[in-house]
Amino acid sequence: SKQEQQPQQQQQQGQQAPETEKLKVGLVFDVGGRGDLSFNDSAYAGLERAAEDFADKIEVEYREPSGGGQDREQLLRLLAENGYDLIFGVGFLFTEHIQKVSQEFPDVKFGLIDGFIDGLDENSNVTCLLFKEHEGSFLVGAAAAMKSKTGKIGFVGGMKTPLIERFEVGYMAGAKYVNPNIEILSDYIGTTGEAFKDPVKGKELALKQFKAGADVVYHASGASGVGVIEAAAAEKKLAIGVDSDQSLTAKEDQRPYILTSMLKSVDVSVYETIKSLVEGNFKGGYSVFGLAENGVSYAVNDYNKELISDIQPKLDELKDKIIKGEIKVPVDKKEYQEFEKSLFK
Amino acid sequence: MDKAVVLRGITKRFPGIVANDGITLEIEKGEVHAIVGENGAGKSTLMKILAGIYQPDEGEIYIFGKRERITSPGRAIELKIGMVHQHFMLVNRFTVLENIILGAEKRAGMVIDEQKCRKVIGELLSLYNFSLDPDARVEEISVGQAQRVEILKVLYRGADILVLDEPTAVLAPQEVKELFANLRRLKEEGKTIIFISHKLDEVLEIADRITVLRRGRVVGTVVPSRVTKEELARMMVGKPVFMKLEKTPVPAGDVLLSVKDLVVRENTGKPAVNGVSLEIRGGEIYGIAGIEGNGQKELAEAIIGLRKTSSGQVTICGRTATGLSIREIRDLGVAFIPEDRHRQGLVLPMKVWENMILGYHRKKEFLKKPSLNLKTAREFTEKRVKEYSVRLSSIDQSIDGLSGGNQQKVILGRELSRDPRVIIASQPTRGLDVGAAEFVHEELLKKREEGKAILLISADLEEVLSLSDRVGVMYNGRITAEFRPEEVTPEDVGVYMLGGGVKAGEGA
Amino acid sequence: MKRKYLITVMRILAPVLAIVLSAFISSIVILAIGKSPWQVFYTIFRFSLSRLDSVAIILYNATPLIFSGLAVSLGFRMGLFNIGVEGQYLIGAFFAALAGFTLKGLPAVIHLPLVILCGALGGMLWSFIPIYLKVKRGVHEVISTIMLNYISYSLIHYLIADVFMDRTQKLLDGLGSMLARTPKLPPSALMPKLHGLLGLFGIELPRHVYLNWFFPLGLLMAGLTYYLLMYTPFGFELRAVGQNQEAARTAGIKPERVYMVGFLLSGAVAGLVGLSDLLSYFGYMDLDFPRNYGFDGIAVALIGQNNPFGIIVSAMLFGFLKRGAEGIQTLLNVPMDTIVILQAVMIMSIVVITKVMNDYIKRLEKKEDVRVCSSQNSSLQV
Amino acid sequence: MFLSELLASSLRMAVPILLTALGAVFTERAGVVNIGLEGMMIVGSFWGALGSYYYGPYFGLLLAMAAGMFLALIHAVNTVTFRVDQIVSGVAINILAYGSCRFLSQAIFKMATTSPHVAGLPKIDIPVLAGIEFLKPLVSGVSPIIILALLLVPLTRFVINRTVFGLRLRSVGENPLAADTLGINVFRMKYAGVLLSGMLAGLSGAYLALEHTGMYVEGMTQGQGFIALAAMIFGNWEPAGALWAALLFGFSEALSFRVVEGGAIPYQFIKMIPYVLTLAVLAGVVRKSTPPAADGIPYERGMK
Ligand SMILES: Nc1ncnc2c1ncn2[C@@H]1O[C@H](COP(=O)(O)OP(=O)(O)OP(=O)(O)O)[C@@H](O)[C@H]1O
Ligand SMILES: Nc1ncnc2c1ncn2[C@@H]1O[C@H](COP(=O)(O)OP(=O)(O)OP(=O)(O)O)[C@@H](O)[C@H]1O
Ligand SMILES: [Mg+2]
Ligand SMILES: [Mg+2]
Repeated sequence: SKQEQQPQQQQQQGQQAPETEKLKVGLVFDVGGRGDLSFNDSAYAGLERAAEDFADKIEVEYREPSGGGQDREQLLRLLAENGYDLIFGVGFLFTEHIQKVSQEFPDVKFGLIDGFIDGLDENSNVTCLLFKEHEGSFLVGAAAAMKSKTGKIGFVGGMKTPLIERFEVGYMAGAKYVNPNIEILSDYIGTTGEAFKDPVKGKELALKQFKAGADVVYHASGASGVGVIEAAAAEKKLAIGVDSDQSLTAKEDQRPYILTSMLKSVDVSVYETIKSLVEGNFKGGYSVFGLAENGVSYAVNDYNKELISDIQPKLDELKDKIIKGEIKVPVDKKEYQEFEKSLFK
Repeated sequence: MDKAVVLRGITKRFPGIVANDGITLEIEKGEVHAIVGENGAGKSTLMKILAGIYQPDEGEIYIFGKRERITSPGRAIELKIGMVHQHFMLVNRFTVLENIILGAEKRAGMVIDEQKCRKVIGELLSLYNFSLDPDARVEEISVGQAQRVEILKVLYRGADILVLDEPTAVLAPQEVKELFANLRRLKEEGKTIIFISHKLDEVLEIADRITVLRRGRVVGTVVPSRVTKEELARMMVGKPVFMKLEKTPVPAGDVLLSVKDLVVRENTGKPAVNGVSLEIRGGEIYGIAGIEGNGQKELAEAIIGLRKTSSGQVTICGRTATGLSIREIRDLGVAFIPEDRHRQGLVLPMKVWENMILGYHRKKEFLKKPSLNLKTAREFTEKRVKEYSVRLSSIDQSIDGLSGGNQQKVILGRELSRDPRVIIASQPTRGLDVGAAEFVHEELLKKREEGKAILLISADLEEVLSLSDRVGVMYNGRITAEFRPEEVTPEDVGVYMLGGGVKAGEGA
Repeated sequence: MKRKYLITVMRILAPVLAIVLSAFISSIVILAIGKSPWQVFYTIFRFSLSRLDSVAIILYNATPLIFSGLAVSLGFRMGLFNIGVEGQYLIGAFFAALAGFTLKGLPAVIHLPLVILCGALGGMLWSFIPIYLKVKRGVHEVISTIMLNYISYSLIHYLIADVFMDRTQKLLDGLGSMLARTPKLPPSALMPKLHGLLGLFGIELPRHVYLNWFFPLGLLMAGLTYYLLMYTPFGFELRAVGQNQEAARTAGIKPERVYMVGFLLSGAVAGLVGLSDLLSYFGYMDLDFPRNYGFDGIAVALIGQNNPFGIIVSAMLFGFLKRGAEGIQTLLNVPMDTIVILQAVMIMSIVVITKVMNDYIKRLEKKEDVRVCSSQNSSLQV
Repeated sequence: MFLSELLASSLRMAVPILLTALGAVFTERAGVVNIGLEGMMIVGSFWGALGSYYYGPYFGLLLAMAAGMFLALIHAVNTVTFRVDQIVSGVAINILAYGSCRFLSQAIFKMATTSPHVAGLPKIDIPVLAGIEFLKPLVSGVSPIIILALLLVPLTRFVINRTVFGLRLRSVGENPLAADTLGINVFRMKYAGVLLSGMLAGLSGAYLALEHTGMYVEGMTQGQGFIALAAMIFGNWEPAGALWAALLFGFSEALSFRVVEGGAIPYQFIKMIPYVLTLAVLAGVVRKSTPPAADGIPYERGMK
């Protein structure tokens, strides 16, 4: 009966808006949804910007999965059924669902952020938007090591998953690269998704790291990072933000203590994908966003300009080397161990 | 002069039953007015209406001549009506003092003025000659003491109309005397007393007038000097009652229950039973007299396996029972009638028939593997209900809708009808009306004739003396004296119950 | 007689009225966000009940909640509060997954039952700890089960992310992210969907519906639970212990033993909660495995008044609310948070209104009873 | 230094649990089980942040307590007046709290899951003690709420045990029928107990948002309402017991932060420490827990 319904609905659509014929773009958030100040918000920013720039050509909608997120697949499917042309799934948890739904709806295009589906090509209706978070983390790791006076830096992750571990190893690699003797404290907040919403524990862990001698702490813990920044301000030490430029959203009196942020331009990737659709050259397959593509970078703004100016040349040099392939940033623990060994050679 | 209480056409209905059916009753100021009636006659219900707990469906109430609507217990207190409930209304975890002052605290601002409360209570205690520790927790005191707490609660509030619902059921003869002395004193003070009891002698002794209820209706009001006990009983039951027990001699059988040097400790480590030994043969009733709280309850519970014994031994039908589970002990053929039916005897929210098979539900006749045999269970229940004339609307009703006496009958029906060899009966007739009590007594005697061994624990000295072949008095965890009932008078036994005199065990 | 008639009508109407009235209260919330209540409810019902896939999805949504509600209710029936169903089903699901992906080459007739059994076993194992601690050490089950829920989260994380993680997942030069998940279960371990069965009756379910044999299994389980509680000696003991532990003990029932067996049963049923998702939808267990069924089960059990059949109905109600939420989010753009508020308001008003109505019916019945009885009584001779 | 920091951290982690557990003591002593405390903490954290954002921290605290009490009022109406099952009502309240905070956050702050940064109360140094170097982490820069929470323990104890209100509150949780026959307004006492619990849970939520983090984050209560319930039971329905239980929990959590990660023990096991330790202590210390006799049972006059 669904097969019957589908064309019916599309017909209706056709009747309703024959002259405007706008493209419909939908986005399904990850749990946490809009307003998480990082990942989801960044995706939403891209969607919004596209909606403004192509106001006459597209209309956009977003959806949020319920508490446990079990209805991700249903939401994707319902959007597809309702005649959406391009649908994003924000986060690698959508991987399997997009794989399934994209096969059910070959005429609908899908954008998958952070997830990898094997065997796609240009003609596929799915594009995977992939980021080299480890490269960006490498740079802020180097920055942390250079700024540290105590020779000790810290990392606070949310829940330990392969993705967050990539932030961690990139950061450690960058720090070791500029100072092989640096000591790195590393903690994770918890073992469930709730760990990304726990500023209380974020703060306590960061405080512990500061008290133990660390003077720069980088976090990859979503909203829990608020606590990390709060701890840095309280201890008058430095914090490094993640995903978006957290200096901009921090409290006035916290800004001096934010060294920089590792930027992951999810917004850019969403925007570019929509743009390609509007311009009629949507391509399936994989879009990779690394330092070279400006998909990841570190933040420089009015608040940290002075703080960071002395190490910027060095950071840019490292960035160059990475882009050129002279430094190969490790992506997981195993590669990191080899990387560390190579440093001491 | 205005009457203290006038009830006119009071009707109260419960599902399936009319508890009070147009009751009209007048109670003079300053009299002791007794209300008697069979179990389930509606006595408690009527009094609860007076105390504001139930609202009557029909009828009017006048207190000292004024028409009143007693919409809440609080209103009853304002009208200076105080009630001592059949099932105590005490907060078990509170101290005696807290229970008494609750709701009428002497205070200093928001804080309880404990000194002042203590003083007032102290005065009451000495005025009425009550021995009570105000700091004892209610869960730790004896039933008789709890009774006094209830009375104190009423007096503390300065009630003018006192309602006592079966106050003597739990008291020893001496305590009853004390209570009556106090009631007379209260009467002299001008207070009005409504007194409910199943013990007709008591009623005849204390009451100025007696009203008899039957099936929710007033049968009549009489003056004690003009009726006999037998007449009163007939009014209650509607047919003549024979209040004489025929005890035929029974040849003694084997020792079925033997207790040796039994010591049972309370949680605090204090011994509650302190070296009790006794033997009961088939065809024998061994009565234990004693004021409640002297270890009778613990003794019974230790025999059935509910309490751990510290030392000593229990043997049932030749088999050591110490260390066995309750179920195993029961499987040896022991029936148990606990003294606290609400706590130990019944599962109140469950249905009557379910309570009737409780504990025996794994017996063959109630099983149709793998499930229960509902049919036989219900048939069994119907039979017992008839036999014990339990007043109910349906065996499918939950048992908490039954009156106190009828609940007790269910327990008796369950425990006595399965041919047990040893019967432990704690207060088996507590709260039963004359007819029912008589039935139970006959039943116990029948079991005796059948050669069962019966341990009868009762605060009702008359009951103990008339049923038992031997009587032991328990005081302070020990059996301090043993008699043959025909050798003694109640007064003699009473001395031992209060700890006086020591008489070495005879016979056993 | 008129009253008797009224009682019957009320009996039937009570739940309907409860839903209508709660919808009315919810309308206030909907008006507050500037939508039309009429349209919202019309959409909820139309979307949920007029589409075949929605109906099937409601049943699918209800499946884990039936098991969860039953598990919680078993605890309540014996007077214990099992907040630990949450942890028990996660551990159960993991055990099932473990049996699924480690055993290979078994035929489905052996493999699938084995996997289900392992699920029950896992739940049982996790319920053994709190009940052992309660019976032997007097540890209050509410504390221990809350603690064990948290412990199970960490344990599952360890088992899935560190020990059994499927590292064969493909990545693009280390990019993208592997799911922290177990290896996939072979088809022999998966639960068939109901499509085949329903096909026989001419009902063709769309492919994307995951309604599977766990749904009828849930119904069966409810029936079994009812039978256990109301007809078996053990169920009798369980209820007796739940309502008066001391009287049960005096009657020779060992409350500790009943607690032990009853709680393990509750745990075993809890172990099945996650299997419908695991064995038909995911086919693997990951860190994102559905949460909260255990907590939802508490509400399901209590709304169903701990009656197995009531639990089926209330689980369906939850499934319906969830599907309806998807509908109004997609079709009417009602945001998720409003829907969450609506659900809370609905639950609350349904229980309040049901309660008020039931009390009213009880009062009516009482009067009815009394009438019948007083006509009998009037023939009594004094 | 390490030790005093550990203790300071323990205290910070214990305070929200303690405040809510004290609230739980009030409601359960009145015989009402309140599983909605988690939700009341949630609204406390949100409304606290909201109030502080617009009118400063004091107003924030007031608003947080009011919000907690509002939810508590709903719970009381449901359970005391309508005698709905207490646990269902609590569960619904938790859902309502989550949904409404998300909704309002979106409407007011234009962000569903976080508020802007907000001010907390001025931190205080405890005179004299703050001079001692060793104690410094414990007694300098302390949130006044921490001190308030600690003071509330003896106060709660006093109120419950020594005042008229406390006696009546307890009687209602133990034997409402007896209380009723003595003319005590059972319903009013139950309402009071529930409302107090909402107030304290709201305050506890506000502590998290204003004092600890400086902003509201959705989900920041992290199930501590449930932990508090456990702490109250652990503490045998007594304020002092709740204090020890909350401290035990806070301590083991602070301890778990300090166990070195990346060593031989997988980090997941370190995360279990607080829960395992609590269980171990409970299993080791045999104490009989005795809930109020009528806890969780709705009261209706004229029922047996
Ligand atoms: N709450 C109730 N619900 C239903 N029925 C009740 C309730 N209370 C009393 N009844 C019924 O009303 C009748 C009168 O009960 P009541 O307690 O007044 O008897 P009573 O005269 O005090 O008996 P007893 O001597 O056994 O205490 C009984 O049949 C009892 O079953
Ligand atoms: N609730 C209980 N309390 C105490 N002992 C019990 C209880 N249930 C069973 N037992 C004991 O354990 C033994 C084995 O248990 P089981 O459940 O098989 O009982 P059963 O009497 O054989 O009944 P059935 O086999 O019909 O269930 C029983 O024979 C009985 O002695
Ligand atoms: Mg009575
Ligand atoms: Mg009686």
